[in-house]
Amino acid sequence: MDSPLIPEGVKRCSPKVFFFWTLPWLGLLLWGGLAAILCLWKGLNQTNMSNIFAFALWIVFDLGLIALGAGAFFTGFLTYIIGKKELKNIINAAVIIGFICYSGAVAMLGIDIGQPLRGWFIFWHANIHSMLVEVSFCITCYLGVLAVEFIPIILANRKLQEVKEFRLFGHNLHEIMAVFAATGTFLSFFHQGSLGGMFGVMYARPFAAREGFYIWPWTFFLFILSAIAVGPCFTILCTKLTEAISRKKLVPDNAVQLLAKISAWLLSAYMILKIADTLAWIYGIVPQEGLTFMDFFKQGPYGVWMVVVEIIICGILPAIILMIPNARKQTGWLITASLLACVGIILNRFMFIIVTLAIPVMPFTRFWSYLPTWQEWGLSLAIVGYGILLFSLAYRYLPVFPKELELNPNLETRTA
Amino acid sequence: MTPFSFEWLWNVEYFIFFGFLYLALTVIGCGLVFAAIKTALQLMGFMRERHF
Amino acid sequence: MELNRRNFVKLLVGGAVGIQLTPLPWKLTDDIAIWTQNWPWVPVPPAGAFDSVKSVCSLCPGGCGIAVRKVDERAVKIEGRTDYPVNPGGICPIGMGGLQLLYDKDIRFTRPMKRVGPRGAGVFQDISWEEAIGTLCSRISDLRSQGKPEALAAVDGSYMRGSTMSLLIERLLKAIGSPNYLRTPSFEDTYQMTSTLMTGREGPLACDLENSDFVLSFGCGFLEGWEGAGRILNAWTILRDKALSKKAKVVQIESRASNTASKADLWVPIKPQTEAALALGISHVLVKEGLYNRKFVEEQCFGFDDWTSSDGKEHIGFKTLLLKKYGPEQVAQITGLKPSRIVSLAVDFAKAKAPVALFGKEKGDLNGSLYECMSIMALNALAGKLNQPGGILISDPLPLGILPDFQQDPVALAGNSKPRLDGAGSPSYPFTRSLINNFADTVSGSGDSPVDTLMVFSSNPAFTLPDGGRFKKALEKIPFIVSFSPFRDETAFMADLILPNHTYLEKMDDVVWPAALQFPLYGLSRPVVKPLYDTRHSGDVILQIAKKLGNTIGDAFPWGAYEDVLKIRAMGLFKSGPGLVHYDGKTQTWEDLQVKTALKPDYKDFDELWKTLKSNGLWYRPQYATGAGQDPFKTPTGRFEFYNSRIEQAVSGNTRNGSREEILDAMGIHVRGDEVFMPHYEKPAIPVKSSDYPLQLVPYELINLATSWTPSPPFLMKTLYDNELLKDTSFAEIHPRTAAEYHLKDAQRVWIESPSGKVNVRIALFEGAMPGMVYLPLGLGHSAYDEFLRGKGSNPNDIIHPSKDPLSGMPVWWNTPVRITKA
Amino acid sequence: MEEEHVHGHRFGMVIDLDKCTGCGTCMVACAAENNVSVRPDESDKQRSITWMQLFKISNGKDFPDTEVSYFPRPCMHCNHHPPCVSVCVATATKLDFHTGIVSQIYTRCIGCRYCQAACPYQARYFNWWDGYFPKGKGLDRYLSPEVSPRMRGVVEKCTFCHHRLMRAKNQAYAEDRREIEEDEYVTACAEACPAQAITFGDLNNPEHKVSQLIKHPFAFRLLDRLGTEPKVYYLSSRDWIRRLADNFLPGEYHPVVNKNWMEREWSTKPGRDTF
Repeated sequence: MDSPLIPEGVKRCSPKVFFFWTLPWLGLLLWGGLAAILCLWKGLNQTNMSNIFAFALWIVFDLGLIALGAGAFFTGFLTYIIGKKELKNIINAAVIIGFICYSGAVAMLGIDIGQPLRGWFIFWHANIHSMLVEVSFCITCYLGVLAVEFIPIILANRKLQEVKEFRLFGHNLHEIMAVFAATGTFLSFFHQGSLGGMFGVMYARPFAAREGFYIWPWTFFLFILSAIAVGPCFTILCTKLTEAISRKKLVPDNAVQLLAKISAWLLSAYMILKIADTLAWIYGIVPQEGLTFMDFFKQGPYGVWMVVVEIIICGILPAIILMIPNARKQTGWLITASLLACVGIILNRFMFIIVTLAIPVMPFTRFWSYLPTWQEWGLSLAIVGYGILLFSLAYRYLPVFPKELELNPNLETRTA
Repeated sequence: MTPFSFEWLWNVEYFIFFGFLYLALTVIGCGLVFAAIKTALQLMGFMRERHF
Repeated sequence: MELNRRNFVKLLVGGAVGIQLTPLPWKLTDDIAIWTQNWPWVPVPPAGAFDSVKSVCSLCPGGCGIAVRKVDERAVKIEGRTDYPVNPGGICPIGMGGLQLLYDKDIRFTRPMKRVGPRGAGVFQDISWEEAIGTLCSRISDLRSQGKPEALAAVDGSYMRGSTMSLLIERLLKAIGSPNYLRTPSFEDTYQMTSTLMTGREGPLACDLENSDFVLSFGCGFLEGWEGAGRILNAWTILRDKALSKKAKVVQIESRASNTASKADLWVPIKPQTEAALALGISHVLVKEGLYNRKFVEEQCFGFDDWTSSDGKEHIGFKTLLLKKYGPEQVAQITGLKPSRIVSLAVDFAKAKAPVALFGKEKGDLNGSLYECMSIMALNALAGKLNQPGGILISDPLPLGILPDFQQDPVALAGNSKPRLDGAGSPSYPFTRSLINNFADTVSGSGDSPVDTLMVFSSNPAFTLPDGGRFKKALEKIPFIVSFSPFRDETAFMADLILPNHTYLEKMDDVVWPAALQFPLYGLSRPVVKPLYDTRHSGDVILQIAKKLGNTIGDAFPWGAYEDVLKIRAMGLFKSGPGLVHYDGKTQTWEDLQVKTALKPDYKDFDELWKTLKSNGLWYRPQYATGAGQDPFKTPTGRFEFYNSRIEQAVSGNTRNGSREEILDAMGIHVRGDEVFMPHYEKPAIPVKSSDYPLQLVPYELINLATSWTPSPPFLMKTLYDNELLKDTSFAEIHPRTAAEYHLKDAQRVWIESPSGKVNVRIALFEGAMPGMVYLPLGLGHSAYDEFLRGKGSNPNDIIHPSKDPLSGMPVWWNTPVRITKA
Repeated sequence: MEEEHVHGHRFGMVIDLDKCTGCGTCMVACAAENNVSVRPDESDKQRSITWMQLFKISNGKDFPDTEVSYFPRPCMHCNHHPPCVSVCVATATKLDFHTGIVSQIYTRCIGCRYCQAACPYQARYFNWWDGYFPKGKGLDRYLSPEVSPRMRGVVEKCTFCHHRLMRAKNQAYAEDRREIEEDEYVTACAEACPAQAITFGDLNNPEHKVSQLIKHPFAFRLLDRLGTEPKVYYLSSRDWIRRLADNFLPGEYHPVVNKNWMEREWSTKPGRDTF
């Protein structure tokens, strides 16, 4: 019944099946919606955040999303600026994923602040020395850019194409996509960095504090690098997942392989710098403040193992896998590696947020533990639900994967 | 954000920061306007649309 | 164009876009933000004219000067007075939070009420003052007409004996014809007995801490609120300054690493209840090494050396007693100290120029042990430091005006001749004026309550008495209870009639000689704000009751208002000699103890004194004017008595009631012979530890928690740590090793069980706790008041299993055998 | 901006830990002075608001050598590049270069809590709830008009009783004076302390007691090594306390050994150690 909306000639599951598929995600959205209303109405006492854990699950989710969403701007950058034509086949997916991540992140931030209705003070009364201001500005602007990049994809919908105005507008936007890609790249570069800066500049928190270059602590650059290294991995994961679910090939291998190769190199570069930075921190800043690396892990569940997992298992290992052509050509390895990389970056963000706050700085203060409430989980998972929902809709009604037809000819002919 | 909010300072930091910000916004804005105008012109037939 | 779907959509989209171009969205965003900045439910304190009213705090015996900052008619902050000789600017946390006791409506009675719900539920119904007073009066008249006025009893918790309120309450009972005037026990009682027995002087405890250079504290919680923080903490600071320059030392003798113990220069942990032994042990060393003050002992003391009485009977002297029974090794056995430590303490004490040995458990809100107090007093005497700089100053009570005598009618005479229900003053407890714990036992012991009507004034015995809930049981038996408490406290909840008093910030009342202050001082609080509700000053209410009862009772109270009575009292001060009603905040009132300089009063006549007293709340006679009361001791022997003739008389004067053995047993005294009449160490009546109850419960007090009859201001809950109170559970401090013995982990829920009952608490591991002891904080576990205090923590008083203190008969609350079981 | 230095006044505090008895009057005075509301459950220490907070510390030794002490902790009003100021997104907290006081504008704060994350002293408190003032209970009747009660969702902290400075200044101006005297401006906690453990004054004014006290060899600051330059100083004669004030690598901590000074007057630790 919704067949007129479905792109020319491709096969999609029946509306009924699609409806049932959306139910669980709608459920998550409902849960999150309830949580959001509670938090806005009763205040943040609905969460388990505290004066010790000023940042908590939501911020971890935000930073994770933004890091993983980096695939969008970077793929865009490669496609339109560097001119990697083969990536045109995956750019749409990348953009949509980016849009999902960023819109989700911004929505969460809106709930996370104590006075959402004053949120715009960040812009109006901006304190330009605050990394968080840089983040806010860039994220909002970049969300705009993503929207702009998303528009032509939406307008490419079969029904909308019939409207001349839309067709033309979409087409014209698409023609100058390079401009937006460039702006997006610029903006992303800064907010990804500033997110890292946010923690590096907390010089009174030895666990996060980092030296830096001019006003930017090294974390600034590490976050950019890690984001552009792992972003593509996430894009790959998503497409592979879609392929798995829709049981057909959607993206030509050369595109995926190219992305994989690039992030292999970037990941390796990141790892080298990350290790250097960690060492510099352990032997530079930490002792300066009268601490040893091990002191950080005296109390609580956190331990050195986290660092090991982050750097070796979720960093070096995937880098090597992706580096070896034969390895990354095998879907199994490719997915494993991408998955590890994504886990690694989230672990990295987790440590910078939660562990930093959990470790007491004053020697006589004690370690506090933190567990999220159902409200916090609800809102976080709602973003996941929202993402899956939006991507499914896009996949169903928009020509997200240009090569879908020619990659699955026999399949399509059967269901014309 | 603007010279009208009172914590605004006429110093180099502000120029750099907001300079870049407004540059980005302008670029985005111009892009959209360009696309819009072009579409309009094509619709009115002042401009030939490439068929594809 | 017709309105089809397409156009409609166009319209919507166009509209949406269009509105963005108007200022509307921006204006809205701004307005919403402004709204969040002025949320209607966020209170906006009304501004007004600022003012500061001087008064005196009467929340504890400390009697600090307070200045209340006001905005128009609202009191907004309590601050310490710098022009008050007790506390130079500082006050304690409880006094600082006092405004909540005034304004938190839910912890107060706002008008007279009668009980409608079951006892303890706190369900009352408003009534008029006329009805309230009428009900009480008719009740009293009935008792009198039935010829049993003694069935009326009163509990009085006002901190100072001799405060005007106490006088009126006692007077009312006397006029009606009941001897049953009861007071809640305080350390002052123990001290006054000690002082009366050994020196014959009845003045309150006065010690010259500021000038002392060696403070040997037998468990005084200086930093836990001992005798009122305002002055004591200031004295403490002076001692700290001296300590840094090695000019003073504070030694804290206590079983637990309390604040005082930690901050003192030396902490001497000894087994609880063995302080007397240690004091005598130190005395032993002084005597043995000849470090004591020979001159003083020979010229002014009685019973030091062995002596022969007029009947030719040989008596051993205090000296012999000390040498025989209290050698360092023997004392080490009892206290668990090293003999060397006992010797070194003695030497330090003797070497000091102005040493003082002090008694008083924790805050001093509760009584101490008489023989222990006497032993420590004896130590001061041996060092010859009574009435010396830095020492304990023996004095007479404030020379307040005495109320005229009055006629008692036959009913009253008959009633007053009946024996007291608590047996205070009887042969068994010859020196004690009130024994509320005995009272409780008598009431709950006898078939139907000998008390028909009980009046409760400024006290909350149902919560504060360390009696394992005995008084609460007694209350249940008493047919009619009248509470004069301003607060909705546990005892008031048991009452049938509520005649609420003003809170301390709404009334004029006196503070008679702040606890332990060196020099005589009379404080007068004033109404800082007009009474908020329909409450009445209990002083006035008593006058009204008397008037209503009429006849001799009415005649006994010829005054129009309570203020008139206060005026009579003040007149006494005026007549007693020169004094001051102003303090400049600079001169050290406690200096120059030696030189007695003449004092020129800063008031012309009584009217000026009275006017200033009411506005400035202060009359005092600084130390330099008092000098160290040099007049002789007023004991039967005219000397300081190591061998106490009064006890001797009390015991031998009463042989007809049975053998001396029986008498001594009745008095709870275990030693025999001359030792009975001298300071000595009494073994605990009930075994400290047994197989059933292997541990020992020691209640302790926190300076930031009210343990007396007033509620703790909610602010104080911020100052409690979450290993003192977590949600609704309080904690028992025990040593990690003891915890390990019973396989208890930190913060684990347990039952602490004594023969009297059990409480549910959590475990707090504390290295500073003496192994084998269980420490519970007093002041938590209220079942009354409001959400800030109700149901928060447990009250150790509920499980304290009190034995009787020898001779005084007062409750021994610092030693209860307990066991811990996992909950 | 951070490069700029505090000139004019530099108000600061010296807290003598030997004198501090841990009574908590400072906490109560602070809450009462600054309209901090009390919630029914204040035992949730992660969320209860105490601008002035007493940290209880112990020397960790076993009975009978145990010793406890207290660290009263107001806002440190860091003098150099306060960690919280530069991170605040909405310019809601500022270092006043004329007084050295770190301010907090509640109506400007959006509650992002970045400042809390940046502050190593746990000196900043978020309003997780609206103030607790039930209708008709009367808890709002003692609120001071000099300090505005905060709304839910914003961060608050010790302001060195800034309104008292205003009060003193107005007084001075009324009397046609330009400068205020040392005793005219004192924070509520310093004023209330019954042990006079807290001294408050202008660190830039050599006349003021504080600027003399901080020269004392027993003087130290919390987490000095981080370089936040707190304007709150502590005094303690106890080594174990001074060691707890900062992080030290083995061998880094040096007890106060200023022989001449001590021979003149002091011992490393009074009393206790001389027994």
